[in-house]
Amino acid sequence: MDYSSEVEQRFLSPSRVGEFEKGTPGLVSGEAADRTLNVWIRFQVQVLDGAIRAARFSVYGCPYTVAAADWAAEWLEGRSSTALEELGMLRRYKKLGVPVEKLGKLLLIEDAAAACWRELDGLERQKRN
Amino acid sequence: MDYSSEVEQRFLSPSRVGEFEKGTPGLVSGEAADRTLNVWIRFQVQVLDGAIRAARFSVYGCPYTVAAADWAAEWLEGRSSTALEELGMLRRYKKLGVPVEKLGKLLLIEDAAAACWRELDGLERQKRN
Amino acid sequence: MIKKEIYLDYAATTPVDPAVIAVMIECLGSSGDSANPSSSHLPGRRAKARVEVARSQIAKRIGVSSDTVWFTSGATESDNMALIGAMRANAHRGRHLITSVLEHKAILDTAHALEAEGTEVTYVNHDSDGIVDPDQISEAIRDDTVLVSIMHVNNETGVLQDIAAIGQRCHECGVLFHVDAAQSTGKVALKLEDWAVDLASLTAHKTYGPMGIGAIYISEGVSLDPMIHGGEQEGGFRPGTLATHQIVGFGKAFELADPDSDGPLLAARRDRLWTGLNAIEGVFLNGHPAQRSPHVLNVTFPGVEGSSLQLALANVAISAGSACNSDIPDPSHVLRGMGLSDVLAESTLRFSVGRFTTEAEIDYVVGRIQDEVPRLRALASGAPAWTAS
Amino acid sequence: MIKKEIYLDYAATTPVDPAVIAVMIECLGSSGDSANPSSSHLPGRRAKARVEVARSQIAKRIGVSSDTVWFTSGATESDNMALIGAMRANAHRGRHLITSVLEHKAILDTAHALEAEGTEVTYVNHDSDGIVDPDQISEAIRDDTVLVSIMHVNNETGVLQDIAAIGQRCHECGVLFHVDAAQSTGKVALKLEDWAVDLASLTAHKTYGPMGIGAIYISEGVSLDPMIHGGEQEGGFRPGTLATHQIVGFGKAFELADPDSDGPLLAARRDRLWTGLNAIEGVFLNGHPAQRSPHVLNVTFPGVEGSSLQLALANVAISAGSACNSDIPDPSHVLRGMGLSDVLAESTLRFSVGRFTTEAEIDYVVGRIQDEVPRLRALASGAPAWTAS
Ligand SMILES: Cc1ncc(COP(=O)(O)O)c(C=O)c1O
Ligand SMILES: Cc1ncc(COP(=O)(O)O)c(C=O)c1O
Repeated sequence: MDYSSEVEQRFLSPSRVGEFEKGTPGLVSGEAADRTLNVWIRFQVQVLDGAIRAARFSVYGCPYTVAAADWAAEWLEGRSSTALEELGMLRRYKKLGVPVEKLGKLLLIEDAAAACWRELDGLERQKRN
Repeated sequence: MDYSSEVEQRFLSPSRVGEFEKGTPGLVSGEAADRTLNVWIRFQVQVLDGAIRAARFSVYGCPYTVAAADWAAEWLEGRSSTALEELGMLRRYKKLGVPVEKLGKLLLIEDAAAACWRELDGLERQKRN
Repeated sequence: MIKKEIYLDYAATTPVDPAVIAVMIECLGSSGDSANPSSSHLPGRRAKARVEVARSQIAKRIGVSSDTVWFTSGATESDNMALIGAMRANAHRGRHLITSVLEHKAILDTAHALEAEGTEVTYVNHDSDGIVDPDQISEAIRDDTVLVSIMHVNNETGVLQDIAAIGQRCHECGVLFHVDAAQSTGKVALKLEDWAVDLASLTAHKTYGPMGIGAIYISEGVSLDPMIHGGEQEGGFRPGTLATHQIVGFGKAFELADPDSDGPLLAARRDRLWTGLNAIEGVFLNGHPAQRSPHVLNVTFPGVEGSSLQLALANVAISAGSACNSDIPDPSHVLRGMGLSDVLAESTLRFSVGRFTTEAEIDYVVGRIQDEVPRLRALASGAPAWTAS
Repeated sequence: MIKKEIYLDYAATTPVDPAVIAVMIECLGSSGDSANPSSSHLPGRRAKARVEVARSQIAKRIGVSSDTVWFTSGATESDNMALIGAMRANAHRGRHLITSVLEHKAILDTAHALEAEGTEVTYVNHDSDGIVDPDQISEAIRDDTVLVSIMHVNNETGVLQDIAAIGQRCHECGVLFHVDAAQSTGKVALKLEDWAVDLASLTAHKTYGPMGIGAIYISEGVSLDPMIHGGEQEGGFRPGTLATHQIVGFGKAFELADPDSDGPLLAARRDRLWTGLNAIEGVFLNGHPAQRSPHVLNVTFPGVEGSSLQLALANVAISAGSACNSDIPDPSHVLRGMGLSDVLAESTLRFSVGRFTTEAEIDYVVGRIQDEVPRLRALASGAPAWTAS
């Protein structure tokens, strides 16, 4: 495979891998997996005052998935939490040099983010109730 | 074709090509040809006192035929004229490095010599009568 | 980022040995033996003489006589010729072919093509070590069996089949026996005549010879229909202008390819590599631990996605699955046949060492993998169990 | 005895150009681009990139797009692929094939093999100049005709067929058109796409590239069954490990092979040779005097046996008949087809000049033949008339 240099760099030194320390305020997480595609992804984001302060991820997958997850995590930081609901990164991944046939895998990233959103939404409902 | 050096030498500088001068005493000649084999050969020999004093040949054919004719002409010289009747060179040609599949062509050399013998024989009968 | 490049993919292809390059160059330029070996003129005959020297170098290396070795464009073509040519020429004897599920694609795809034409094919299995039991071949042989085709050294795992035993079984039943020996030469000894092999496929480029030249061994008296027509070259089995420089390089490569000298060196490098990799938690070796060629090491790294491990080791040329399949995302049919899950098959790399592999290279690669595997596993920390089983 | 060697058999094969040797060497050793172009690792991708450069060099030279050129082992294989592959893949359209009696054996023998399988073949004739009339092709085309195969430059006479005109006829009738262009590249311009050619066979070794590598041009949308199976290389048309050094050399050779620059030089040498030979009593040229490639000169020396003339000129590499047939004693089917008797066909030599042919070489050869022909004729003085007619 001929990876773009951005994919290669993000894969070799992803900046937002891992989890936050336990007890960090405002944490939500979500994961998604597809055995047939051989992908698992988990996001953990810190949401304070409706804004995503920081994002972390863990991933089992190909270099594209790793790089795209890293990019998505970076992109999320500083945005409104609604960004989780519909990450809508697919078009951007192409800029990363991800070939079309790999985009299916990257939908899992959207799913994991959406799972974060659902958890956040649940928490907020709880708070409201 | 990979010719033996003897075939090559005899072909490149045959020593007994051509005809004797007209009027040379004791001349007989004979020829043979095979269009399917693409060979024509003519011998002229000088027979004096029942012995072959000298032999000359002309030939249209492959290098083996040329070389073998040259060898046969040389071999004939000094022998009894009966050598013409049955040259019997085929086994010797093999020593010359002639491949088996070419031997058929060389039978024409025997035929040409035999034709000389027949002419000689005819002349001698004439004399006797 | 990439400091140096290390080549551990000798089973895909080998660089050409300098001594081989030298003889090839002698056959290329205006002042070299570059004529057509079929030409009857002097330079043609010189080229032909070199071709015949090469033929005997190759014959000697595989234990057969020179007049049974015919040049082709590589093992793929030879495999096709053997299967298609033998099945066609012996159609009166039957239309049944036996091969194994772990063969190279050149055999499997050809078998499929023959099936489409009406040949019946039995694909024998192997055990979890990748070994085909000779008794299974005996059992599969029927009255209408024409040919058995079993590879010698498997290109993905390095596992070695017992060709002598299978040859004996075929011989006893009067069935033709073809061996794909593309991976064997120079690594393990070949005695094709002693082993009752009727047909064998060879290639130069896995044994420090040039790519694009191979040979087929056709034992005396075996009927084979040619696949390519036109001209009388190679006994009519394989027409086309003989590629002098390629053949001469092939011959030289096989002359040099002595398993008695190369084998122990390869085994030493491979064992050093395995010792290093085996120190990593959870790693395991695929294929029989002892019945194997010294040049291939097929290793699974559970919990690490294969293409990620490959990119993490971008300056190390290794193969996920077989080289020929690298463009294809499907997990290896050989590994799955040996019982690996799709995930584990994808977590597997093939390392193959060669004549030019140094201890320092091995140590560097071991160090890199010892670093990268934990890093990639950490990246996936918390992943479900299926990613590692 | 032999003072120097002169090579005038460029139509049999050419020496490899030094610039081509240089790029080939870059792909052979440990430090070169010697990886398997199908491998996904870095050296594999570098090899692949070089293969693709070569593909486009070749495509450009023949006037087609890169994705229609597939590598094979040479024109013999390409010819087989074209005929067998197209007839098989288009069996639903019919089983009729048209070719000519003056094709290369790679075509004729393949056509015969197809006949044995039930294909009906029409062999069109040519006139005494060796030209196939395009109208004859039109007349031979039937409803069930699948393919027409006509060579571009004849390998024995150098005669050039009107490919554009034949292509148009085939195109109008919706029939596939294959061209054997083995002898054309670098000598005459090729515009395969413009000429409505569907399939073409190429080889590197007649154009200063290496032996053992060729290509098939398969126009977009043409159905062709592969002949060799196994692996996905070359779009599935031709599996087997790609021979990087061979392909790269092929590409470079075709990049250099510019008929606009080479053609006039070849024609000048050939004309000088013909002027010299034509001074010899009775000598005549075979094939059309103008519609011909600049590199071949086919000359009959009546009254001189061909193999004797060849040996007399042992230090000059020339061919009696076509190179590929030199081992075969039968007189050329092409010359007989042009009306020559067996004897005259045997009194015929093919001279072919190349990029490295010098004027001094031509002059030397002319001098030698001017000496040898009279000597050999004298040797046969008194021979019957059939030896010279
Ligand atoms: C076992 C085996 N058979 C056949 C082949 C095909 O050989 P080649 O590349 O010479 O066509 C290979 C390698 O590609 C191989 O490993
Ligand atoms: C017209 C023609 N076609 C086909 C071929 C065969 O080419 P190759 O030697 O590349 O198989 C040749 C030369 O041998 C040729 O001259």
